[in-house]
Amino acid sequence: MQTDFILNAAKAIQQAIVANENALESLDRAIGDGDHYLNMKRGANAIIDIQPALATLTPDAALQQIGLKLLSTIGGASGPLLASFFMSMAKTIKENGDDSISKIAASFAAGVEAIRQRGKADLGEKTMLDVLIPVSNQFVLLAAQHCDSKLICATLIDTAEQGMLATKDLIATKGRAAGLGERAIGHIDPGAKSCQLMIVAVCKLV
Amino acid sequence: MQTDFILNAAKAIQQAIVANENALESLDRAIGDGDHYLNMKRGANAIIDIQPALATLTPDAALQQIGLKLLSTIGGASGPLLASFFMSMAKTIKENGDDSISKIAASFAAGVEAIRQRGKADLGEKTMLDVLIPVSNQFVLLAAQHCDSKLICATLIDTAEQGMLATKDLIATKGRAAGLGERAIGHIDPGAKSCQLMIVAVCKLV
Amino acid sequence: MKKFITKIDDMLVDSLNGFATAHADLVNLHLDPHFITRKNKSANKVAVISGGGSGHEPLHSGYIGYGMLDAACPGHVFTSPTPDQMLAAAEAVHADKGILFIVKNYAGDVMNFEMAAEMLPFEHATVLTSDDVAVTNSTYTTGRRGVAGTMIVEKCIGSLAETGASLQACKALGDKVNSRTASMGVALTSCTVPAAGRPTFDIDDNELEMGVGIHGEPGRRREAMREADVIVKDLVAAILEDLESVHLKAFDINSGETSEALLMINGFGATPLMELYLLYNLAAKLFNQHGLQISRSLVGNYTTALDMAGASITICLLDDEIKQHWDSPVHTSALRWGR
Amino acid sequence: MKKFITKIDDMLVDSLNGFATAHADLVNLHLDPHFITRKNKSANKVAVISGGGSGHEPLHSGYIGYGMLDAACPGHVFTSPTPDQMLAAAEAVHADKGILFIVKNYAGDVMNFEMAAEMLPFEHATVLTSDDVAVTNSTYTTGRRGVAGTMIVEKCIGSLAETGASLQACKALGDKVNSRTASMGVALTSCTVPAAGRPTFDIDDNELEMGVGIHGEPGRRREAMREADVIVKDLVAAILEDLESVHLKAFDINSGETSEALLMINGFGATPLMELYLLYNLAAKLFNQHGLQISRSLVGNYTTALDMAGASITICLLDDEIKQHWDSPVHTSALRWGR
Ligand SMILES: Nc1ncnc2c1ncn2[C@@H]1O[C@H](COP(=O)(O)OP(=O)(O)O)[C@@H](O)[C@H]1O
Ligand SMILES: Nc1ncnc2c1ncn2[C@@H]1O[C@H](COP(=O)(O)OP(=O)(O)O)[C@@H](O)[C@H]1O
Ligand SMILES: [Mg+2]
Ligand SMILES: [Mg+2]
Ligand SMILES: [Mg+2]
Ligand SMILES: [Mg+2]
Repeated sequence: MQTDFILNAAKAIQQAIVANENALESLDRAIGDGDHYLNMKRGANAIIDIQPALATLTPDAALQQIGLKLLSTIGGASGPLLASFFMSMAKTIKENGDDSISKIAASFAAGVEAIRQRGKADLGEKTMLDVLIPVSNQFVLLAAQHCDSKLICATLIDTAEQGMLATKDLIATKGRAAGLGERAIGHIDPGAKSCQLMIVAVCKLV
Repeated sequence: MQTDFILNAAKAIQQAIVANENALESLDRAIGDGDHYLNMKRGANAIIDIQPALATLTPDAALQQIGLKLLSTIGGASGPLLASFFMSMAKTIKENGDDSISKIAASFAAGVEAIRQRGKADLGEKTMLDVLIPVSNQFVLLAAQHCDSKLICATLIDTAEQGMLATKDLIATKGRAAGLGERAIGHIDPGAKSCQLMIVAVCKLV
Repeated sequence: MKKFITKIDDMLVDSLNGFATAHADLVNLHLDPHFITRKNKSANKVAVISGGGSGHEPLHSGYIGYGMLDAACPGHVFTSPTPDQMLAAAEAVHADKGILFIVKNYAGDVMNFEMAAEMLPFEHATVLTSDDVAVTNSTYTTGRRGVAGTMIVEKCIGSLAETGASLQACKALGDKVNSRTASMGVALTSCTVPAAGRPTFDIDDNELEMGVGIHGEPGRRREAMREADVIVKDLVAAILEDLESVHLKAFDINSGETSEALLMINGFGATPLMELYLLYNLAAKLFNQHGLQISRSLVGNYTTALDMAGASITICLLDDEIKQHWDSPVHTSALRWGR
Repeated sequence: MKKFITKIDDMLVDSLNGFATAHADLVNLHLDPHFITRKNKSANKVAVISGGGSGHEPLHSGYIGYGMLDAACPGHVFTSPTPDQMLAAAEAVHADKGILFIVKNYAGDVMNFEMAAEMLPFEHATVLTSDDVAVTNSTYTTGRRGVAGTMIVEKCIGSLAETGASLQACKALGDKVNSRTASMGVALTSCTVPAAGRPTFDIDDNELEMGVGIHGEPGRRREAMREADVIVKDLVAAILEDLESVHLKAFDINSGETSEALLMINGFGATPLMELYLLYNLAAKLFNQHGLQISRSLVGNYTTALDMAGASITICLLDDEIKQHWDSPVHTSALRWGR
């Protein structure tokens, strides 16, 4: 993985977020407090702002800086979670390298695991993890099978979409929607939606 | 004038006020603070409530009690003004009697004069006085000419309506609408409207 | 209209009962006629009484207590109280040094207090407050309205009265503070009088009412909604123009002279504190640029108009006497410091 | 949406600047990262720091000062602040006795403060507030939200910290106060986050949201609008049920036992004081009937949700220790007594 790819991914993510303003905003208005789009946009824009500095870094250092930047700009629940993701991914890459798809998949999985630990949530709680855990599992599996990276990406796009859509029928037990009980049913989780958007954006670059 | 007539007049006035809720409320909303109907209704109802006590009194004492009751129930600008009217009328009748239409007209004029002094306003300032002063003048004049009371009443109804309508084109220089300048033009004064309604209600009893 | 009301006719008394219970250490409530008196009032002081229509809370009842009011007479919503209330209140709190009425300059308030004063068996005086510069004084009109600055007058008079000062001295201080106080407000929405059940005025989503009164009376003009800095510029300009016309002095930083002032940003009821502080920031900067040194500040809902969104800006030109009485201890439910 | 804003992206900083200027005697403002610190802090005390999304003012910045908070970290509107803010604030106010974070129990706030705590080079502890009984605790969820009761926790901890007490003692008191505090709110309208530009939720003219959160999060249920007495009955019942479940004690006047309590009626931002006192009157009566003796009261906008119309009721069960720390002098911009 090259720093260039990370920068392109950041740009693609920023565009995907901004292009989905209405969806993200209305989902968080429905079962949250309405700021998820604003939070994600603030974070994505902040990364665009530091691109020149990131460009000079190794991939792991760039991911670490992205994590720190998100940590200090997003706030809310998504801020520390996404920051933990990138900081953990950075650490794994720094330790094990990123010279194979398997290693990249492992670092992605480490990132998702960091979110799980930070948020003390798991699959089926109507959070971003309902997208990230299946994607992470699939990614690791396919990478171990030495699948073609384009095929992996196509599969992950599907997995992310399924995970995102599946949150619709769930009751939330973590995050702000946890207070809603049955009333959360029928609404897609905003964090799951934004994670799906980000995964699609990055996979399409491959 | 008999106390009975006063009681009937009070009832007719109360009905006229309540029947014109929308008109009174919207006029005071347009150039005042929207409470004129509520104030007038509160006052009119309070008089209905004390009818049994009033029925035992002489006309001047009844008018005095009406004045005091209005003073303690209406509030706002109209409260002390209408109270002054009835208290002054009561005083004049007590001193001079009410055994002729002229004397009644004189007591009415004394009441209007009390409003003028209390409010330090005059004709043309877009207040209730734009109804009351012409009506009072006309009343005194016609009574001096020994006109028939039915004819007097018919004339006063006309005069009241003209005075009320004339407030529409005025700039207010007294009362709450005085702050409005040109913006008061086009709206009838709420106090002028309620006075016209009261005059019509009473005149129709004669 | 959605409001917390059990029965509309009981609303005022229900609310007064809540106020009196919540602040039973400070006040006593009397009903029929309605008035609220201060507990633990020092003997031998001028009795300071105010009152007005309800719906402006904490004005006036929230300012009853040590160093401020001795009694307040609440009228129906936006309707001035009646003379029997003031008479009963005066009877309850008078203490040989006379009665001082503090009255906001509205025809209704003035006349009701006037009739009460005429019937009062005690020495008395009245201070009329008229700080609203939106309505210009003219020989033809009844003059300017009393708005948020009223509270500053009440604080200073209350402080002086607490020292045992004479009725004349209290009235003189009140008149002075009023003459040095100027306010102007702006509304973004109407208010809704509960008994009326619908907004007092209609206003579009892209409009504001410049110079609105605290009962939702129309102001100087209806304008297009604008950025806060532009709105504040207009409000500040109107206030400065007025202060200059009264005090014959250009408030201009270039003149080299500065005047000390109190700046109050008053919320009308539905405007978040976050916005009020934003207004404060803009107003303080502009006044500074014009040679006013803001040494006292107040930001919050002090004189409201029920649920109106909007705010007013008030400047009170300080001198040593006013400063002393502003700073002195006060202990009321809505204003408290120094004890 | 009509709000006093110059430029939406500058709104928070504009407002913070106004706050810091208006209360320059009490606080210092630091930007990038944003935090506000107390002036004239006593040396050698636990540093008490809170923070959270903006839009709840006066929470938390309005509670900085003697006897309460040493610093507050304001996030974007309704968005928890970030760890760099807490770290910088801690660096600025720490004083050898450790850092105490007071955090409202929301996933975002908890995680951001947690990450800050992990990086903190000082001894530290955290008190999580979770007084909102609308969201029932369960082993599956992250637990109840922290709402208006947070301010009572801040007041008591601040008082104890001022005495030089240890970090452990301060944390213990905070946890105790939180465990004895229960709140529930109701919304009549939504709030509007400025950057979003439209109401967070839709609600009809004849509906209310029972158990709403202070960010406009949906509550227990959407219901038809009703009279205030019926609304208060439901809120009081939910609070009593919770207190009874936690304290294993039926609050019933017939039990002969009474408990002393603080009752707070908190406005969400757009509800007139007149209505809040009306709610107080209803709530106080009901709690009294259930054997709670209300000996401390607070009515006003203490923890708001921008421009939401609505209110919450909070009960804090008092004991001698809590009473002592509630009554002790406090001098902040939004809460002040005793000095
Ligand atoms: N404990 C958690 N674990 C994983 N994801 C979470 C957790 N809590 C919240 N989230 C995610 O965060 C999203 C909300 O983010 P955001 O709106 O930015 O923050 P906030 O809820 O603080 O307003 C939710 O939709 C959910 O996907
Ligand atoms: N100084 C005055 N002299 C005569 N009438 C007046 C004066 N001031 C006000 N009014 C009358 O009172 C009416 C308003 O009464 P009302 O709405 O009950 O009181 P308020 O203006 O205090 O709300 C006006 O429409 C006007 O006719
Ligand atoms: Mg959110
Ligand atoms: Mg009126
Ligand atoms: Mg009125
Ligand atoms: Mg949020």
